[in-house]
Amino acid sequence: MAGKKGTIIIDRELCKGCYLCIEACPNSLIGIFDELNQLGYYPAYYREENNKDRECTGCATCALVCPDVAIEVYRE
Amino acid sequence: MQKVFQRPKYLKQAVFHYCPGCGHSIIHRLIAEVIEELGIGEKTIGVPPAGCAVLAYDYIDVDMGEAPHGRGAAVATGLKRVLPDHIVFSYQGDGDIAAIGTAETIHAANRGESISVFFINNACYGMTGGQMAPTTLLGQESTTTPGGRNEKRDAAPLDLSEILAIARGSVYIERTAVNSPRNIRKTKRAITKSFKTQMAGLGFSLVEILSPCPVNWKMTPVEATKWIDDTMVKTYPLKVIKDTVGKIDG
Amino acid sequence: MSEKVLMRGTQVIGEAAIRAGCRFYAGYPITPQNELTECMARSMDATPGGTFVQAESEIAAINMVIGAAMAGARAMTSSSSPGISLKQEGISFLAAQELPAVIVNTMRGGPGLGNIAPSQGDYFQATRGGGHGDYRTIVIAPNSGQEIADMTRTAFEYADKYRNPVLILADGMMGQMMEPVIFPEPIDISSLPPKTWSLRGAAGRPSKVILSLLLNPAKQEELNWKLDRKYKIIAREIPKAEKYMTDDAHLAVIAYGTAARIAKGAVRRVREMGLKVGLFRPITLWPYPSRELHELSRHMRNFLVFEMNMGQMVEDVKLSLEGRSDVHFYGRPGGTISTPDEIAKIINTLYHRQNLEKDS
Amino acid sequence: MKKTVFAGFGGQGVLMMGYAFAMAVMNDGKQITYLPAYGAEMRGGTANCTVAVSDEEIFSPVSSAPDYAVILNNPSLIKYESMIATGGTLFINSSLVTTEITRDDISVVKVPAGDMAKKLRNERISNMIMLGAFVSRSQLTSMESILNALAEITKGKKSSLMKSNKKGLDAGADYVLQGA
Repeated sequence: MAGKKGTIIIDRELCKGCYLCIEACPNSLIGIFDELNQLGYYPAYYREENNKDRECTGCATCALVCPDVAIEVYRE
Repeated sequence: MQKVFQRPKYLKQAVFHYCPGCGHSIIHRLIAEVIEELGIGEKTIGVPPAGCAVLAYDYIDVDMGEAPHGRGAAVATGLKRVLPDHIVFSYQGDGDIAAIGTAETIHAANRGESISVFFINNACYGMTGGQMAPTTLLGQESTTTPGGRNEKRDAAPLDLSEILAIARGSVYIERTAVNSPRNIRKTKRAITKSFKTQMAGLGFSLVEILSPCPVNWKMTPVEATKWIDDTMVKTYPLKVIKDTVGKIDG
Repeated sequence: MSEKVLMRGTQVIGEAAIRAGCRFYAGYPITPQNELTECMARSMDATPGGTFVQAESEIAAINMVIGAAMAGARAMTSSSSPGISLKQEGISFLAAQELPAVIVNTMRGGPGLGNIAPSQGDYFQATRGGGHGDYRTIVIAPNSGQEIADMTRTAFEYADKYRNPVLILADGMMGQMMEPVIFPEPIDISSLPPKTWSLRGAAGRPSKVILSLLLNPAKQEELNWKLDRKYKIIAREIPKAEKYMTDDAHLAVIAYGTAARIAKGAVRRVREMGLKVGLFRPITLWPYPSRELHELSRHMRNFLVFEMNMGQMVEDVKLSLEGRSDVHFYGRPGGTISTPDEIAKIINTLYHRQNLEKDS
Repeated sequence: MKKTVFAGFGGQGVLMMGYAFAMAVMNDGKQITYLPAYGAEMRGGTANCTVAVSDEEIFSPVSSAPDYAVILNNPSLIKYESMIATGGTLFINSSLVTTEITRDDISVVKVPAGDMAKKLRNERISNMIMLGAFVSRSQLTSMESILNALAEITKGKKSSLMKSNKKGLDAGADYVLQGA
């Protein structure tokens, strides 16, 4: 997938903080946000600003494992 | 950039009531995706169970008719017999299908009812608070097996899918899981095959899906997915249990 | 097809059901109603679009009926007392989900497995809902082959009109007895109004759900109020009873089904003896024909309830009469069938004990 | 109102006799009820049915005092003899029913139907012989109606069946006419 670029959008209000996406992301691009969402969870977030070396390929594995359909995936 | 993954068309815009890391909503999503991909959304009727997934109709956006606890296969039989050109599926938990509804399920399979049954196995009664289910593993703790399930006291787990494979009317039975990307993809293929089997009118099909229940297992969601791989599959190996359908097109 | 035929009660129900547009039947063997299941097996095979399923249990049968009703079919199941107990879960669901269906109970004797003789022991179960929750089923109690033929059609019409389960309450005698019957013409099911609420796939409309779980108490209350309003309408619209020689009577026997036939024979006998006695026969047991019975109490102060049980309908009679008249009871349980002579003797004794001959 | 009980053991064609009679009477334009006794067992045991005939509405299909009883075995005789109404008529297949009849307030028609059937080389028609005797004596319906009813019931079956049925009916009727 070299060269392919992608991105994800995590809906923080849908996230229940199971962090299966964090486990699934091959490039460790998802982190835990430090503010509670309206459901009372610390939601996952896309570490966009920190991915200079390891870029999102839009592989969608995070979305695949997300039980709450909180992640949308975009790819070039 | 193109959107390559989004909420499928047949999943309603609603926040799931399920606990964090629960497998139900993954399975709901997979069913919705397959319904969309097969273009059967306007002729599919689902039968939700009693249990955690009792509110499945709040999420999966097709016609749904609620069955009494365990009776999903019987209600689905009535629907399918009246509407033979429609696609009918029942969605049942392990207590629903393998305890109270065993008779209805075995006989629907034996009659070869052309329905798809999705059997969600989380090795406990989730909604009622984590009591022993017929599928609870030996040694597994639950609120009614405080010292772990003991074969003498509590019987051994029931291998319902293997039992159903003996039934003459069942044509396709596979056990999958939704604890990893790979297994989720496999589960989706199995759901697809089950619907296609029904569309071809070949008989009864069932997909048993091992599904994490982190809260009742007293684990984190990540631990729960690992527990399926490390422990649960030893009792319930992931495999095609019966397949007289073979490759199916469409 | 207005030909007179000689047919067993259970088979009359089957034939009448098919003619009423019933296209789905699921059942499980139990005496004394097996001929109905067998008749449906043959008839459904011979009826285009008809489905017969011999279910693995009474529970499965009623749940198949739930599915068929959801799909919009006119659906029926049948059983006898112990089997009807098993169906109660499903009947409660039918009521909650407002699904039309016809359930036939060919009552047999006694609690438990009991015996297969005619009885009326399931009156409470039939008229009080029977299963869990705050609901009612419409209960029809025919007392002749012809009435079975006519009322079976009515049962399907009520079920569809009110979207409610309808119970045909027969007994072993009604089920086994053969009488000449003239069937109504078969209906054209394509002429029935479309069931817009049924589940036929969400084509060209939003998806919908038929459910009974309402976790929100306010929603549950709303449904229960809605059901209650419906039951009040039913209670106003369909109560039905037969009155026989009640105009000048000082005493009326109240009985339904098989008991009413025996009671009618008894009334005829005591009339020959000069006693002014009539018969009031409820044809719908729920809703109970309370108003018509109440009317009778304007000129009658004595009623004798006769049942093939130890006094279940007598409660509805007392509720209907609201203390305006004396209510007496005679009954025999367990599948025993009284004779008209026996009832005539009871009437005679009561008539003279109450000094009713002096009223004339 | 006339009530008739037909009784014997299973397999003797008791229910068929009652059914054919009921159908004949119905086609005559009368009111009828036919009530079979049904048991939990499917084979063996006694079989009986009650047919009520009337010009008016029939109330109880059950009879505690039948006007006629057609009895094909000893146990049924013991059960029904005492029930028959005073002045009623008891028909027995005397080839099988050997118990002595004690009542003198009823008429008794003894028909050796078993022996007659044997002579006619068809032991299965003894019920038809009894039916013929019953119809001929009771006059509750005509032989023609019975034949029509039987033809309707056996419709689609071998025509030889109807022939042997007629033979039996005639034999029973003749036997009664000759003053049994």
